[in-house]
Amino acid sequence: MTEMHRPLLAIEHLSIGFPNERDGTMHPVVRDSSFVVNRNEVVGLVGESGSGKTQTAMSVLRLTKPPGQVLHGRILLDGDDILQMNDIQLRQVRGNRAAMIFQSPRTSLNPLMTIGNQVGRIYTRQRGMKKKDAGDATLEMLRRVGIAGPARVAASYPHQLSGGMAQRVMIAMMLACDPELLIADEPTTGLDVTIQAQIFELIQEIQQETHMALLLITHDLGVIAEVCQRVVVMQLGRIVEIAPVDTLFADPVHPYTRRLVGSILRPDLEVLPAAARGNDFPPVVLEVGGDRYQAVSVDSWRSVNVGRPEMVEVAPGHQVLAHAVDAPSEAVA
Amino acid sequence: MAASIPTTPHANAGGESWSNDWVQLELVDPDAAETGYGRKRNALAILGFIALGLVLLMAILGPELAPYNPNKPDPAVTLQGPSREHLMGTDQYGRDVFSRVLHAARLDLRVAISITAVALIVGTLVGGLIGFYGGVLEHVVMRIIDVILAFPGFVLALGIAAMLGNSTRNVIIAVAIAYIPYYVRLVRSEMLALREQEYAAAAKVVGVRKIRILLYHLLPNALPIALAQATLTLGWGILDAAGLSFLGVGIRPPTPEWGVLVGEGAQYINSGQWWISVFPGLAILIAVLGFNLVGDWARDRFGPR
Amino acid sequence: MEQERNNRSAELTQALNSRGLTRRNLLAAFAASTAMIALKEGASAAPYSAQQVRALAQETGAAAKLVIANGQDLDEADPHYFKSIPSYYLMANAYDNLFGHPYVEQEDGGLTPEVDENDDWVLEPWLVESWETSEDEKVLTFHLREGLTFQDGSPLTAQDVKATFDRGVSPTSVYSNLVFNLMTITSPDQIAAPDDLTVVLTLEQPTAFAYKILATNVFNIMSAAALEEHATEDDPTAHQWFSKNTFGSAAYTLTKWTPGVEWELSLNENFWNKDAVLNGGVLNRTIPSPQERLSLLVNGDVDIAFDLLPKDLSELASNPDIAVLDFEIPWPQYLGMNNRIPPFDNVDVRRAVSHAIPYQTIIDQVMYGYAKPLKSPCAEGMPTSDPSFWAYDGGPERAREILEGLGLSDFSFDIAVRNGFPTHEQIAVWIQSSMMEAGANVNILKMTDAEYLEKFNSGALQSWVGEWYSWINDPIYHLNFNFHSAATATNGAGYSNPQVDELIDAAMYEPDKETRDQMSRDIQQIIVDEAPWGLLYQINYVVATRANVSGFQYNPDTTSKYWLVSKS
Amino acid sequence: MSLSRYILRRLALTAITLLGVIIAVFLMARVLPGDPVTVKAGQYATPEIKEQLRIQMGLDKPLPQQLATYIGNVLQGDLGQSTRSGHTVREDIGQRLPVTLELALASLIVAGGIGIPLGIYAALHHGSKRDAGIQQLAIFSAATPVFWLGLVLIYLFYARWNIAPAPVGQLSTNVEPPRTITHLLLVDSLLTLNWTTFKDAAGHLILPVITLSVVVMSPFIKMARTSMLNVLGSDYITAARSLGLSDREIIRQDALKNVMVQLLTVSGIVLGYLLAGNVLVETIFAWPGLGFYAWNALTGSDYDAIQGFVLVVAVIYVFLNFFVDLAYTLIDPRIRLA
Amino acid sequence: MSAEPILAVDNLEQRFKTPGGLVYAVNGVTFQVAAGESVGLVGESGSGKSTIAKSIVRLGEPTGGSIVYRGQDITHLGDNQMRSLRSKLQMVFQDPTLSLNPRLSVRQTLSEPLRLHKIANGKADLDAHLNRLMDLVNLERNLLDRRPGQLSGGQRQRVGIARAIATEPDFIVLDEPTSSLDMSIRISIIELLRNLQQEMGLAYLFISHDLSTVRYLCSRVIVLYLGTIVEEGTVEEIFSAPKHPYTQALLSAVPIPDPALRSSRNRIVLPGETPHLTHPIVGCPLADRCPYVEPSHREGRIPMVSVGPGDHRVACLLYQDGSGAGATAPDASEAA
Repeated sequence: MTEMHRPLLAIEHLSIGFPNERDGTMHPVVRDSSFVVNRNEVVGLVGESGSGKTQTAMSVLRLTKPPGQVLHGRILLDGDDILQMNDIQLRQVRGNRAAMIFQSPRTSLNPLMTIGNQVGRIYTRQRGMKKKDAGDATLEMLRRVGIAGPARVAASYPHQLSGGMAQRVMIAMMLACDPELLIADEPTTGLDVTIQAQIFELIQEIQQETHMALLLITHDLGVIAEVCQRVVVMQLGRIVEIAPVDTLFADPVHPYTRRLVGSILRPDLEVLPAAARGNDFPPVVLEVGGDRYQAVSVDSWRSVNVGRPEMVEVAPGHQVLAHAVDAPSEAVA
Repeated sequence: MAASIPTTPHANAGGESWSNDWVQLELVDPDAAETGYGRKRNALAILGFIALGLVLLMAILGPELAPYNPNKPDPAVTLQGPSREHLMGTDQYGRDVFSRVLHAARLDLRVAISITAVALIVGTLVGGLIGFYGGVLEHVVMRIIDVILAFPGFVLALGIAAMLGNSTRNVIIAVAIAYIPYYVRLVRSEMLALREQEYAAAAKVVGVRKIRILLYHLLPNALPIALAQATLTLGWGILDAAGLSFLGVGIRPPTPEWGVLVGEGAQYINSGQWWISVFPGLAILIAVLGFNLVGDWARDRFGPR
Repeated sequence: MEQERNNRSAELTQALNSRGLTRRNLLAAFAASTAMIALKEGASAAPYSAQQVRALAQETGAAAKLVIANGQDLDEADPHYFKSIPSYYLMANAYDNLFGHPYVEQEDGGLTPEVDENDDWVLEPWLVESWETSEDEKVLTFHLREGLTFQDGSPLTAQDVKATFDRGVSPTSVYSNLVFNLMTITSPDQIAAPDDLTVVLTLEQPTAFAYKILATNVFNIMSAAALEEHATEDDPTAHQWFSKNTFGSAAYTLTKWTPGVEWELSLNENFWNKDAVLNGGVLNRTIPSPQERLSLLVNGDVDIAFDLLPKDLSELASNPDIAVLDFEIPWPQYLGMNNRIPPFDNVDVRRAVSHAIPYQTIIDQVMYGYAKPLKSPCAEGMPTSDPSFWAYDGGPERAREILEGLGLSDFSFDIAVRNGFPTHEQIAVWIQSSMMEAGANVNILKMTDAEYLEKFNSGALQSWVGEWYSWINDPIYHLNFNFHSAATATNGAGYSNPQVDELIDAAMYEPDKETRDQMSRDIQQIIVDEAPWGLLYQINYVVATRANVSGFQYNPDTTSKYWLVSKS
Repeated sequence: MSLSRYILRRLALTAITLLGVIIAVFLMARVLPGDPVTVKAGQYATPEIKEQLRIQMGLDKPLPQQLATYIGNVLQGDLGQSTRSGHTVREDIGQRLPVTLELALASLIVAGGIGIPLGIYAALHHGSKRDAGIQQLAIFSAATPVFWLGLVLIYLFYARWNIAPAPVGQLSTNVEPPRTITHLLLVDSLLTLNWTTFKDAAGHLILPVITLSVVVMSPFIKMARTSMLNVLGSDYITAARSLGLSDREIIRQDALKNVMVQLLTVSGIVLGYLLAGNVLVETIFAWPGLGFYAWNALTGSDYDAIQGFVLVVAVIYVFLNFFVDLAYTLIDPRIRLA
Repeated sequence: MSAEPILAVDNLEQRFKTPGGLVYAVNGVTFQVAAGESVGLVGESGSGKSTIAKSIVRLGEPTGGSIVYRGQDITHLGDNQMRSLRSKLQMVFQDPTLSLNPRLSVRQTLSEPLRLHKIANGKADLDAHLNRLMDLVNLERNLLDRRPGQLSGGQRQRVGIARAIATEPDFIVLDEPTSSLDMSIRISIIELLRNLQQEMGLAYLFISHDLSTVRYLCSRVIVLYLGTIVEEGTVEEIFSAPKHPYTQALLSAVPIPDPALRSSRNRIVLPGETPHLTHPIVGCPLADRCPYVEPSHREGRIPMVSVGPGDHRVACLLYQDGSGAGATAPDASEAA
């Protein structure tokens, strides 16, 4: 089973750019990012707003919206480079081998089409079912994602559904695709806490049932901790750290990750995390010189011209982004 | 909003200003590539600036550049085609079409700007007031606006111009009235949104009076959208004013105005004296083109996102 | 020449407002015209003077339909109410009058009314066969032709004439009743039909214009039976019906009228003089743009086009397919200067403007030669017209001198022109240009009909481009309307000179032709000197036809009997 | 809100607007310079005649009473009488409306038929040279003065090359109009298989239709492009893409319907403009429709005709808006049940 | 709680007319806040917490009940009468991007309340005040002339807080002040709020859907569901021994980032969705989603009962016997 050694998804040196509106220069929003997702693995991609995590996810299905474009890199799905595929090959990947759940379920559904038609067309298209069979399958699938009155929901339009319901429909659509890889982009943002719990429960349940690989994009480390096996941390378009979930929480290396982990508020703890006290954080980079790591503020670091940062393996399966220098300068954070 | 900070759409999506520093840092990155995107927009904007510049030049220097007195008939040279002496030919009175087109620029520009200013100011104030205060006043004004909008713009302007009699001032009033409802509606609906803005509530909580909230906090924020509309009105205003003048209810002939000039030449088109109408019409085209393109550019650049 | 048409419609109304006319005036005018009537009295043989034309057309067997392009539409079809020029044409072709005119052919092929040695247009009997005038010239007796019929074949008798005139004189017929009053008929009692063929009009005063007026369209003969048939309780005079339909005795009936588009004259099968008809009917298209009328004519889509622009006419002259018929008539065009308001209350200012007007430029550049200089308010072709008083050749230089002499070196005035009168506008522009040289600034005010008319009526126009055409070619009649201070509705310039008033009043009664003519010349001299009008030019009546069209005549009331027109 | 309640509410608002329109039109005629009596009476009318006419026309009565009479008349379909044509304004307008409608519909079809595909094509090739070209076309078309374009076309195609028929009306003089069925010449001549008339009518339509459609093409291009771009940029299109649907399927199933909703509004506005606002083009081409009628009425101070025209146009406009809203509501479920 | 309440909300009701009919947003809410106290008001969207906040600062007018501030009934106070009170009764809004006028510089924004309430006189005095405010919220003074667009999210919210404290109020409504901020910034804002409270003796009504933040800032918590209070008590009581099934579910739904603790949690997932408040609440508002529901729970009005030694009270029939732990009552204390 050599295939088992090949990751299901391998992203290599990916850079995605958007043009500056003024002069048309390409502005990278994702740069030189590499990570993998293995079969039956749940990987979390975490970062704050503007970190490029959504763009990374979109690029996997080549959904980068023009005028944005992938500038560089490879995206290998089971060894096939998605970026090199023609339209027909691409359509066989999308909604078949890989599928995606989006951030805002209600706007991700066509407002002028009934739910039944939107789910049903996956069956007619991807599975070649007849219309009637597709209708039956649709109802079945809606029931499976926990929708109480599937027939009523199938006949309604998206604006008639609540956010949680719409997300269930989106999940039903993904399930109908029966993908090997599911990308879920902030699937519970904007939902109430109790509803979020429902949706995560559903996603986890389905993942365990189907053994599909899951790439979960979120800004919430709590969610990551609950759902994922491995975590990829992004900051401002860069992957700064990759680690197994336990390692990440126990032993974060990159200053940014440390700050993230350190700023977690826990309902079970009364004291504020010490790491987070004080003012807003200044941006920080990591320097590596020999085997010493050093967090340096951008302001002081900027004056020293350093080469491009690279991912450094600090432990098996634990990588961190660092700028190589001769000797770490004085610490800041 | 926030037109003041240079941002890329993504780098600043979180609103963290220091993220810009990071991006600037990384801009030395060779990955940053140049593409043609944005060039075409700029090319159109440049075309617009050239057109508008031409018109402005005509408006400012026109009278100096004009080789002849635009209103001085000369029976010796009536209806002559374009030549070295008369670049755009002469009309039925032997007046130099080129000189008349040049002289008209200032008036047309003035008319366009006046129309826009009147519509913008009146419409913004009325729309702002009724949008902010609501109530019976809003209902009454909106019904009146409905009635005004029930008439197609040009027909309305035509009617008003006919009512008021033809003078430059009346053309401006007539066309402006036709445009005011659009501003009222636009600013009103913007105001409906703005008055629900949290910063309006915040100002109220701080103890700011209503009228100050309207004038100091909200109206300035409604202005960009009204100004964006204004860039369109500049072009349409010229077209409408010229159309009215063409029909004879606008600016009085023989005042050199582009619409008047096209109208004066209209009766000679069939017998082949095309130049009397064609050149002033081209001037209108260029002016409107300039306004529209520069307007598009300005909306992209400064307008509300 | 578009403007002509509108103004000719004014001619009708002008006649109605004869407040300057007194009974005494009319008596005098009548005396003057009797000589002319006498010439043709009793002569009733052939209704047509253009026999050769008819013969030609009959030889070729032409019965084709004529297509005519008009600038305006009909306003209505009732002879007692119509106002627009196209309606004149409709009346002239659907209804008959007691009298008509004989024609002579001019060089370009047009037929022009015959004039006598006094420049008076000759009358000929039409529905009447013979007539008598009583000794005191108050009782006019007419003997109708036999065998006259209306379009339904019913006979046209003296009772119809009486019924028509009764209707015309009734106060509800606003316009026609005034025209009747002109000839001192104010009550139906003065109209009698003792038998089927005899009509007797009893005038209160001997009236100079009586016979001339009877040849105009307000005196079309309608059918008594039809008037009765279409009368309703609300509308006892059947105006409703007659405003949209014709029921006459002439060559055509109005069979179709699509407002703004076209109206059609179809042959009246019961025309009492059917042999004379030289075509198969007339389709009148309403084409407001002169350019488009021109195109249609050049392309052969229409046979006759009215009111073409002088420039286009001048270009057509060289087109072998087109005949341009040029009728020289006494039709003055003027720059009206309002004598009541500054600066034109000053006679010297009026004189200065008269000097400054670029007469020849206007005739050349605006009229393209289809006009000639006008040197007296009585145009050439009007009896006693005298150009010798003219003294305004000074040009802008002289005007500047006068104005500077008045201390008015820098002043301005408005010239009003009506919408849709391009030549008026052009005239105004040329005057503007000339006045500029004289040191004065002219604003040209283009106005809608309503604004123009209201301001004209209220005497609020400072100056305007105007024209006046008198149906009745008589200088006293003409001068009375335009320059008598009592003729307030028509004397738009508000000109007032007691001496002129006195002379006009006197001339109205003057039985002696010599004396009367001298009075006319005296008035002309004063008016030219005091310059209430800037005498722009006298216009020609120009009609363009396809070259294969013949028989177009010019009638003194600016109509044409279309049945005499044929196409080969 | 239920659909029927929504419609009733809209209808009530429409009725209020229409009442306002009638009052506005009534007042407009009072403010127009000049006096209707003077126009009717003519240049040399005496005060007596005018007074008589004034009473006849009911203008001696107090303004509110005149307004009441006017509203009463309008509601009965009586728009007064044209002083120029002598016909009732209702007849006149009834005759001209189909003439304008023919030109308007033809222009709408041409402009929409070219503009919408162009706009969609541009959106699908967003950022390309072709997109830029189409955008330029739209910008130029919006900047073209319609009266000027008409003249240029007449000069080129008629005066210079003599390809087009004389720019006068709908038919050549020598061509018989077809039997009236739909009042649209082109359709009627087709229905009656009258080829000569059809060709002639089509020939007369070409230049005015080109003129109008060039000018109204811009909103179609812009709106089709913008709404297509919006739709294409929307989340549900991305979602549909992620499901492996082909662009063609997405455009057909997801995008077009959404774009059409937007274009419906544009079509309504454009049709309103074409029906009412083409005074300029109808004047230039002597097209015997509403706009030309209005123009003649205005210059000739034909008061009832002006009032009638303005009123009819406003009513058409208001109802067009109403029907567009209604159609919008029917197509878009979001509005229906919001 | 023995102190004189600075704010007393009594039986507050709010109904809205919408095209879809009446919405019963707040249904008889009663609570008090003592001077210097910090009370958390917790609930999901639609629980009516923002409506209550708005009523307190007179941005909305309740349809029933009363709000008494320092003994003065302000429920229906007019704009002018309210204006003088506003210097003492302030609010920090949820999203500083929205609650700061984008066209005004920080200086302009902060000067406005200072001038309005005549706190600062003259330019020098104003500058002094502004500088002090900036120091108080840990903002560099050179940011005074920036506009909101040129500030980071955290900085913006600091400006929002500075505006609220400019007039030295004694009561501030905090309407989810951290929910729009990135995680790494939240803590510093909470820290700031906590420090300010201590320094200035402020009373807070802290509105949040996020239980974690409540815990750090508040001494007492009120849990809202569908416009009614379902449970209230001290932070300790609520977090360690939640009684109401809704509170329990809410707490258990918060993801725990510590993998070590994850397994020990007893997760309660409430089925179904938050219903729309288009009908008056009858019986227990949670009845449709509650795993312990009985037919009798769907009738009448559920009274608040005391379930602890202090002020821990819950509106749940499972604790009706007053013992503090009914036979069927779930005990989720092990979740802590």
